[in-house]
Amino acid sequence: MNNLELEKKLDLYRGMRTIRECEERLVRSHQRGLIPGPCHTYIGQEAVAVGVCACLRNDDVIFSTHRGHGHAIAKGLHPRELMAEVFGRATGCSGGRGGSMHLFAPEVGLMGTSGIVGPSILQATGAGYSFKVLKTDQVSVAFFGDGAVNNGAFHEGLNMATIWNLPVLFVCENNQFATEVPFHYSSGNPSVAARGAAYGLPGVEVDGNDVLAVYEVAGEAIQRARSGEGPTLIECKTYRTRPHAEGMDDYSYRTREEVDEWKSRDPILRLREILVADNESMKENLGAMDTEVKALIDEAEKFAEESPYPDPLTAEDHVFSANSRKIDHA
Amino acid sequence: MNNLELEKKLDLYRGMRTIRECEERLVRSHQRGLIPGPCHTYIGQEAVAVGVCACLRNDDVIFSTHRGHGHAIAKGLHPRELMAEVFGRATGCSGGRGGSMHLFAPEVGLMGTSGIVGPSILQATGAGYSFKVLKTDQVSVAFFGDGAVNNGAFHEGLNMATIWNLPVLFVCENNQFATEVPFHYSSGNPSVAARGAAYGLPGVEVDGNDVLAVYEVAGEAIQRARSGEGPTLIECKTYRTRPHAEGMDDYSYRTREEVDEWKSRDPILRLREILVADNESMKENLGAMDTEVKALIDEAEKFAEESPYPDPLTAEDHVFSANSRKIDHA
Amino acid sequence: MREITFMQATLEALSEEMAKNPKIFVMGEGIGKRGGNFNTTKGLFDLYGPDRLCDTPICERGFVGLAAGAAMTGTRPVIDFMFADFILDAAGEIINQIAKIQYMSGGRLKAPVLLRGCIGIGHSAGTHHSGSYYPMYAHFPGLRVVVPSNAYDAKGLLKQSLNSNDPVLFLEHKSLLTKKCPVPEEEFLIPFGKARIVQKGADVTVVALAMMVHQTLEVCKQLEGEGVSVELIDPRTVAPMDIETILDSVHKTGRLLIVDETFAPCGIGAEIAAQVNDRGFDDLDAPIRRLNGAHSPTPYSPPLEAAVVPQPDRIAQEIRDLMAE
Amino acid sequence: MREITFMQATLEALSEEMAKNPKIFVMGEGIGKRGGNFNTTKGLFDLYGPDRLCDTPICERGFVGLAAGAAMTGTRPVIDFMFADFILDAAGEIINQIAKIQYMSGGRLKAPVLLRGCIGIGHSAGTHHSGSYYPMYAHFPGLRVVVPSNAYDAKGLLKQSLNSNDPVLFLEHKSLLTKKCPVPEEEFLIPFGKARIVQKGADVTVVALAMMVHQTLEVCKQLEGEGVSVELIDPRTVAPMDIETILDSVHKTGRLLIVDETFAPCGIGAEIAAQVNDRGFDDLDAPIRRLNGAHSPTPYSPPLEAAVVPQPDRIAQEIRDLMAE
Ligand SMILES: Cc1ncc(C[n+]2csc(CCOP(=O)(O)OP(=O)(O)O)c2C)c(N)n1
Ligand SMILES: Cc1ncc(C[n+]2csc(CCOP(=O)(O)OP(=O)(O)O)c2C)c(N)n1
Ligand SMILES: [Mg+2]
Ligand SMILES: [Mg+2]
Repeated sequence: MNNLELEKKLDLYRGMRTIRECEERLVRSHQRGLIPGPCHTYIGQEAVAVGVCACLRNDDVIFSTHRGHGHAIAKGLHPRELMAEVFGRATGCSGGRGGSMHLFAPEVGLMGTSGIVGPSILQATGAGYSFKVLKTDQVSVAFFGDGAVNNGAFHEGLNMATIWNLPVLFVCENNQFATEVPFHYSSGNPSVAARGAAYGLPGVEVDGNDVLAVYEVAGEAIQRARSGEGPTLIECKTYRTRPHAEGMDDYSYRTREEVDEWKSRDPILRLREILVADNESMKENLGAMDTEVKALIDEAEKFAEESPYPDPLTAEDHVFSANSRKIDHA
Repeated sequence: MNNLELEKKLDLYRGMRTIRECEERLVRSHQRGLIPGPCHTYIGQEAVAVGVCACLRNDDVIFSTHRGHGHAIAKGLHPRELMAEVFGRATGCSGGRGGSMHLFAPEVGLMGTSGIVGPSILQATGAGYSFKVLKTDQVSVAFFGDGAVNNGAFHEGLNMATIWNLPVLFVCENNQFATEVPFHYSSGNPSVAARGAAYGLPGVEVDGNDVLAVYEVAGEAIQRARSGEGPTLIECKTYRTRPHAEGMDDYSYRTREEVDEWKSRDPILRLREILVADNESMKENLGAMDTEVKALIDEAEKFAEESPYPDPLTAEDHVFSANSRKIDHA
Repeated sequence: MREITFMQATLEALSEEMAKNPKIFVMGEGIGKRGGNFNTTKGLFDLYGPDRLCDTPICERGFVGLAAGAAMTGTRPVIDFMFADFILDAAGEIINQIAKIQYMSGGRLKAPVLLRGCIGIGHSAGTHHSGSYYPMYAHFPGLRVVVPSNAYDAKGLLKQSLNSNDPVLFLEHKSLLTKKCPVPEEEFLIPFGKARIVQKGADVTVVALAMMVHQTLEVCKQLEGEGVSVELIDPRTVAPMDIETILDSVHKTGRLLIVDETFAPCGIGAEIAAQVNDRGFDDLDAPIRRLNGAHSPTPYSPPLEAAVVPQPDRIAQEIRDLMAE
Repeated sequence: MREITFMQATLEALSEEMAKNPKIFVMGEGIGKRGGNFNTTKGLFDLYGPDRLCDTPICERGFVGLAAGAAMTGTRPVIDFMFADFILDAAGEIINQIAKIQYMSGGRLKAPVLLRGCIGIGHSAGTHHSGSYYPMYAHFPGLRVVVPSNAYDAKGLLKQSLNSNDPVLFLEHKSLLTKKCPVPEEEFLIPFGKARIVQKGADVTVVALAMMVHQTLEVCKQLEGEGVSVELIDPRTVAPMDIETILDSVHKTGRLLIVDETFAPCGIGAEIAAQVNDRGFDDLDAPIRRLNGAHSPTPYSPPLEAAVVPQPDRIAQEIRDLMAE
């Protein structure tokens, strides 16, 4: 992967920095009481979304979870639209109807995040089925946590994708916990990747804090999917370094030391080190990029904060199509 | 297994013969229009129910499916109560409320059959959990078809039983078809037993038409379960030699030759041959037993046919407890 | 006009729409080569191939969840679930995903999923193959719920469903599938939310659904003989519900009975009664009555089964009682 | 009398019953050491150990299905599902198994499963964490459905639930959990199907549930000042529904409004309206009115969220309008 061209690596760096910067701002906003609903950050896991989405075309699609800010931005959602949505503003990507757990931007292939654990797997499988029926070469990705692995949706989705040979990537971000319940407790089998065998599809484990490794593994799987060779299960071993959701306890089920240990494997720092090790002068470039990203997020935050709330009179719009009339005497 | 004492083998023979005789009668009754509802026979698969249940105590429990006559009788339900239920009579094991797919006889450990595919797996897991909480050494068995294997219930049930080390046997009767859809089409993985590995529980494959083999494998697994060593998945390779349900087409998805081939592996004939090979004079004993069984089923059928229908005024009884009053101003 | 069965009518509708729209595909158990447990896709496999008539494993939640993702990405899935009881396993995907995608996304996405299959009590199918569920689905926002009572309506409404941008539950009473009625060969659609006045009458309004339309019709003549003129209304879709047609009728008759095979509590009859009481209060000359199936699981044995479904004589008696109020 | 919160009340009830009955166990996500997302099992893990406070994987269908089998074999499972939205994935196990086992088996088996968790709109939880679902569960036979509005009722009804032989859905409105009220230290149970008259009044009957009891109470004083005397009734359980208490009240007032946060179509208000129209027709001086949350998924943004829930001023206005009828 080290022969990846520098520009691509810098893109990966920028992608991760953008997510991180955006979420650190959301954390502070949450602490200041500016975010009305729950907020699950992706801090520590950025390498997964960025590594995978860097291999996707704009018309490829992703489906994600309650912890979906990173996937949304990595797929191309402007941070402005994310932040406005999390702030509950009309300019948010879901018009303020969704919130942090319900992000939609079909024009960049973000087909949605879900507050319920499981559906992303099935919906991504469904998109894969669409591409088969429509005979396109698009690819679909399901992001989900280790918590979804022992849910029936995992079983049913992976099996269907395999028997119909669908162009789908199943990306499990094994951050070791579902809220506070450890994966090793919930799962009779400690390996997610190994479960691919149960369905007859390839399962690959990768260091989810190494964006270059994720990029490589995802790239191959997407290539396979696009060329009609079927689905792949990828287990990204990673860790969230913030609490499950903002405002929640964090050291009742894991130690500060463990968290600190993982912070030292931060995916952004790691790529930074690689880049700088290759070329000491890179430090400056990266610094400049950090500044750019900061400016982008400054602007996005300002946009979000200054955006209007949706009009209460529109609360019932979009339940049905056809100008949201509830009854169409068509 | 050949050192299994003769008496036990004769019991197995009698058990299989009883189910077969009973169901052949039900087939004829169905053809004569005497059975009001659907009727899925177990013909060809008797070795599984009989082999497994012969290893169980009366206070062990089983949970079964739409194809549950065999399990019910093997666990100790009197054929009278089965036939009366299938005939819709008040004397049936479920008082005529259930029918062929809803058989209950808790006093012999038949905790129910289900018209919906999947629940037997979860409910057996639940019984295993009860036994853990109650600290008894009872064992619970889930019977299910290959059709349930790709259902989320399989995934969730097997995983829970494994992580909590529950005394449960998961007995998959792989008769190769779910209605008319072949297992090799529905499943990314051709082996059910191999899927045990996905959950970290032992998976064993056995010839489901060989009652002695089933008895051996089930006996070991039940021993393991009873002594606290946890669940086992057993895949019994078998075949139903009648249509999915009485009255349905049968040769649109499989050939007459294939069915005939399997008929030649009939589990009852096979045991008979073994017994007779050991001792030629056994023929007479078996003949006598066949006659006994026939008399038993004659009597059962007569009982069923002569039993009264339930009183329509009781149609709403047993929705709730407390004398089925709908509202208990307790 | 030619007469065809309910089953033939829906098969025609589906085949016509599939011929026109290559984005339609059907999924379900045994709906491929076999042509469906209820012949709902008979012959289509040969016409449209395995990708568009896709047999599934038994994983209702899975393939309904799949349909959501497929619909969001440009196809139009038809889920043929055989018995409505089975898709309770997919209730989360229907209620929290399919029904909400349009709203959650601020209108950016649509989920034109058609969920179709059988409902209803009959033939000792037992309690896991007899449920109806339309009140439950009508309760939640975002779903169209269609409950046709005859071949003509079934064809027109299935075609409407396959052209709607909203998710639709299309529920077919088992006992109606082989019933025939005249259905034109020409193309026609029936809009959602438009009731059918099955029979005009002056004395009492009866609203009935699916099989109960026929059971009620059976006693109308007899009642006519007794001097009671029944106006019989079939809402055809329960979400949306065409309350205007019912109100107009009650305005005329002053009396209303709702006959529905499935459970009363929080059911369709309750909703109609509540709306008519609210908006037609001054028109009412008597209490609104509901006649529902028993509030119990469906028993297997024929005499018990008959006891939990409204029978024609019960319907007639309810109407007489209501006339006496 | 001491005052404790709703949460404390249910925790007490559960702990008292667990101490008495070793067959009770609790399952759910994070209900072990963590003590539950809503502190519903706080401290119980240390008292009763891991087998009786069992953390689960995220497999709602699985552990609800497990509960059915456990209940049939002698234990009494409590499923703590956190948000009611999540157990839609288990709807099949609830409606087709747990609710029917007693009936299907001709009374030979019981399924005393307690399914408990949170409902309700508030705090921008978003559309996957705001549902209420009690009308759906009340529709099906075989289930008790409890929707308490305060700590006292919650304790008495939870204890009743843990002593019932029938399956119970016990639904706790998120916004009520930290509300306090007087709760005696002594043991008490509250039977199912017994409404509470929250406030006596003469002019109009208002039936309200859960959070809406408090929203309505808020405007009662104000209306008193305007000369309108409200009788406020909290049914506490929606299955069974105590229609007698409501009928008695309407007999007195002649006017009825049902205020319910969740969806109107085929909802609790519809059922009450239908029954009161039927049995209390002659008592009615005005149409029965319903005030429900909007029939739309729950939006996230605070002003939208507020717009889909009945607010006190809307309630007051509905009552005034009804008085003017
Ligand atoms: C079906 C369902 N059950 C429970 C929850 C509550 N819940 C939200 S996030 C979460 C943990 C998810 O863990 P995991 O999938 O590993 O994702 P992570 O939070 O670690 O990213 C739980 C239990 C839910 N949202 N959906
Ligand atoms: C959840 C559910 N989906 C579909 C059905 C309809 N159905 C009844 S039996 C059956 C096939 C079952 O196949 P399998 O599990 O292999 O059992 P077998 O009939 O072969 O014994 C199907 C699809 C059902 N009963 N339940
Ligand atoms: Mg996790
Ligand atoms: Mg099979």
